[in-house]
Amino acid sequence: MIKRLFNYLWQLPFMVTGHLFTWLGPVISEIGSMSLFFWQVIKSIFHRPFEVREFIIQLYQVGVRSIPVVLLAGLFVGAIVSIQFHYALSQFGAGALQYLGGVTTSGLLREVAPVLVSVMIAARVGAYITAELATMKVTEQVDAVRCLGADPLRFLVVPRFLAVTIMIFILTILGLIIATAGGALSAYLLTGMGISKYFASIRSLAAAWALFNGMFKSLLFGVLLSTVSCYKGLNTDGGSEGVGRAVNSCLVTSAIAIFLADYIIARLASLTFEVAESFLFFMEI
Amino acid sequence: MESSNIIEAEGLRVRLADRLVLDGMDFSVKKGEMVALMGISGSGKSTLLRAIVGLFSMEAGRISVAGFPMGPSDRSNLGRIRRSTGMLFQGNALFDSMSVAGNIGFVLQEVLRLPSAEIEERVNGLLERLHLGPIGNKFPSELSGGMKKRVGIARAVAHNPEVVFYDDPTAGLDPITENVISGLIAELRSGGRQSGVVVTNQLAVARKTSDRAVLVRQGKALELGPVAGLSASDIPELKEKDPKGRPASQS
Amino acid sequence: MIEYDNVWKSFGDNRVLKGISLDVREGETFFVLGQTGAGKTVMVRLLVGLLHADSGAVRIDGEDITGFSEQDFQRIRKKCGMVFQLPTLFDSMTVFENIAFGLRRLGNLSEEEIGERVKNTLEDVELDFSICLRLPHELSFGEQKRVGLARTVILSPRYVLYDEPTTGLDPFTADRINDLVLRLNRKMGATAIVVSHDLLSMNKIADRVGLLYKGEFRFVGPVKDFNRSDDPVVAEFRGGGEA
Amino acid sequence: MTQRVKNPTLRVILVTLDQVFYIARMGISVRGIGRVILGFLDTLGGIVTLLVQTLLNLLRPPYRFRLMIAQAEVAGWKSLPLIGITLGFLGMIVILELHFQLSRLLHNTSLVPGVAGLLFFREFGPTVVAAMMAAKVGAGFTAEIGSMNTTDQIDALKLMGVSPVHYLAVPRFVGCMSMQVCMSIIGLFCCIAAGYLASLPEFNLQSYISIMNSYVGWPDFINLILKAVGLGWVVPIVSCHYGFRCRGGARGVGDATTRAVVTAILIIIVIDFTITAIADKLVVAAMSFL
Repeated sequence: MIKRLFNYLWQLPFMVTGHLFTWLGPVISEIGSMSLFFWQVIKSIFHRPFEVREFIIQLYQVGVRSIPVVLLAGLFVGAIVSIQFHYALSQFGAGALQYLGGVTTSGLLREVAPVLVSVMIAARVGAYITAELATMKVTEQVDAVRCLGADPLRFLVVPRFLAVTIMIFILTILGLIIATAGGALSAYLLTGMGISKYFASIRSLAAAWALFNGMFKSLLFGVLLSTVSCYKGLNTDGGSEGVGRAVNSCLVTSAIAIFLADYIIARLASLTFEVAESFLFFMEI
Repeated sequence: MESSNIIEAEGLRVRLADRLVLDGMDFSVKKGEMVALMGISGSGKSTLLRAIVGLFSMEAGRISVAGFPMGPSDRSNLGRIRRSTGMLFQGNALFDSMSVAGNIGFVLQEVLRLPSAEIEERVNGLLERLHLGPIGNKFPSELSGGMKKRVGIARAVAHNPEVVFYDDPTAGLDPITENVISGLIAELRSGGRQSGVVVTNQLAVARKTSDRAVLVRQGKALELGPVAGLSASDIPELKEKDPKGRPASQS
Repeated sequence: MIEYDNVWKSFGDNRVLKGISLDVREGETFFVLGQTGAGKTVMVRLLVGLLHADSGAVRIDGEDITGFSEQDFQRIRKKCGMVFQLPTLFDSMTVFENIAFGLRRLGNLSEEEIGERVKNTLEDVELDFSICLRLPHELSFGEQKRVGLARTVILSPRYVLYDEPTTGLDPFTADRINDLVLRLNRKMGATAIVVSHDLLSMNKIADRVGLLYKGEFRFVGPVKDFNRSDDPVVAEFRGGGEA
Repeated sequence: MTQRVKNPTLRVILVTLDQVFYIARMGISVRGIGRVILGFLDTLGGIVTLLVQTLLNLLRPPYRFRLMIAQAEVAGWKSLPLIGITLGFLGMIVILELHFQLSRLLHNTSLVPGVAGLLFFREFGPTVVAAMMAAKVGAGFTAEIGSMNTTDQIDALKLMGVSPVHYLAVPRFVGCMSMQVCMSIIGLFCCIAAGYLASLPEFNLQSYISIMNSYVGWPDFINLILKAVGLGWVVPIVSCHYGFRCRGGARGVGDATTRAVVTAILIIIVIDFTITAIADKLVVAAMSFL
């Protein structure tokens, strides 16, 4: 018995690395094929003719119909973030509380709004596009498009790709405004902090740099999200359960992609900020 | 209701998404008899089948299956009716997360809770009876169309119900497999004790599997009489006219 | 003129086509019969580049298309129209947009011309013009099938490929589809390959028949010979009785 | 009007815009808004009835432990990589952000792990884990039950005398609920560990842990468990609800899955808000009770 146990323990590291590679292998190959897909989509954007009709309909489907979802989610999350920061700042004593508005808005601006809106859009839009394209693939409509002389990339993917990227940018701004309002409202209702006091501290902290940072982040999420959802949609196999699986893996991949990209940008932002600060310091501004 | 009828439906009215699918339908099946329900798609034949086992609720009328009455308001006998009937769905409806043995033995294990030895014995008996061979631990996705259909039949008759319903058993099958399946259905009832209803619009299948045929048109039932004497001309909408004037179906 | 020359195709270890060779003559309606999953659909999909043969040659008008790229197939698809088993209409588009889809891709027609051709094609498939503004899910299955037919036929291709046109239809609607296929092929003078396991439509519209059995052609010849052939497999497929 | 416009692209834009407004107008009309509200109430009602049905069926024998464990494995083990990765990155992001905020605000970043710990325990642990579970596990349940629905398997279950709620919903409810609590705790540790990595140059392990301990206490841990349980029922119930009601065909399954995930995340956010808003009072009550 001991020998068997020892034998098992001896193999364990190899098994783990084996598992890691069997799990890592397909992931890397997927990232590769996704970036290839992304490059093909970018190339076919500039091919004549551009599908204006599909693009407008997708703008409506993707953007306009996601507004209620973004409003509802933004309002509540803004409130949650301001309550949590209130609790956290109260640990520092009363002095810090006056910065509640600034800290919450800045947190929302840089981090919470882009990520939240992107996760909501990933669920509401990304999964919808994957489901729609997967359904079309399973019911042979994608083959029909090719047989009728159109290129599926240009006809199906490009309109959706551009619609998602543009709409995520606009919806993030909308989400930000609603979240700030939610934060101010909950600060006023639950902790009795005056609205004007709440907004006073925003101007000093939420510099334009943070606004740019948040917007750039939402654009990047938009590109990531549309690539993943279109890729997963067109690469489906199997019948109706294939559609379900495609939607599932689209959500998972987009979630991981959003958080990974968010971390990279946060890391870059903190680096560049230090550089900018030392530069400003040097210039005595 | 005389006891000789295993299924008795009077003045049945079923409404689906505000369309009156069954309108005053009368339909009955005698003990040990096999009836073919024919009609073009959308005439209501599948709806009648599902109404009898309570998948669709009735607006009016009365049903009695295997002696258990059921009406629009009282569905108390639903459990008893379902235990004495078996259904083969058009798409087989096999549980793809379960093996073939798991599918066939599902009722025996989950509802009747029989000892596993007896379940295994009955499942293997059914596999042989339907010439399926030892595919007990295979999964539905690995089987061909014909084999899936036969596993569906095995599952429907596993708890040897008094009445078996076949919803378009030969849909989408090629002529050879269609023949095999109709043969199996005929062979299964040779015991005489089992009665049933076969929904189909293929004349050949009706001839091979049933004694009597009933035509369904706009939610009403029209008696067509014994299958033997039936020919294509009796069913206007199923008229399979052949340009060269030869009798339509060969078999 | 379509030629298959010793074509092989397999998915993993499932060998679907084992070196089939076949000539389809100009203006002819060739019927491919076989059990479900015997590789009939694969044969047809090779012609329009939805699938690629493992080995052997497939020639359309003498041009071998096995090595073709996606762009080359765009040219082939202009003269090879395909009608799918499922209606495969685009759910988000009206019937008019669906039918006009192929024409719009040609790019050189004005709105009026497209409207005119859609109107004529709708008459060909016995659908009246009022159906144009409705969405696919509002139509019956029979109507959807006919719109699918119209969408391919409007481009008046020289070769039309039908993938199980009558499967899943009750005999009445199937009969109307067979009539349409017969009349359209004659009207366009197109060469048609019909893939199906429906014996009735074979008797009605086929000039010549090929029975695909376990990846090889068990019988190729006119319908009359098929109905009289005493080959056991052919007999079994015909449902046993003498025609 | 659009016929007179000569430029083809412009005309296509106008025609499509007209079509889009037509679709939108249907939404904005009173009947449209009515339909949306009714739809919302119908969904809410459906979810609550399914929750009650599941709770009632929970106690009914036969208890299918084998199925519960199978579902727990799907909800727990299979979603571990997703939870680990997302929560890990989240931890690092929070530390970086707080470092940036506090350095500019209070000019002393010594308390960053403390505040981060508070946020991990009270907010990012349970809520983000619940959202990720909705994305991975919820979508999976809906897709699975949805495709069973389209192939009549649910009707087959009913005909064989087994209630779908009892055979499908109960094991998923138990498996997912229990796994959500475990995942919240595992996610929490991922956050803390990754946070430590991100704060390395400034803090060593010893100081990182001690500062975090000084701010985080037992009430925050209770808050975490409270939220995990409070949010735990949402994913299985909402996804089973949409799975049972899924329309036919591949499109039906796709639509049901996307709506299930969106509804689940929205409900998670709303419940999280209610718990957070009244958390202090709850925790104080819980503490006095212990």
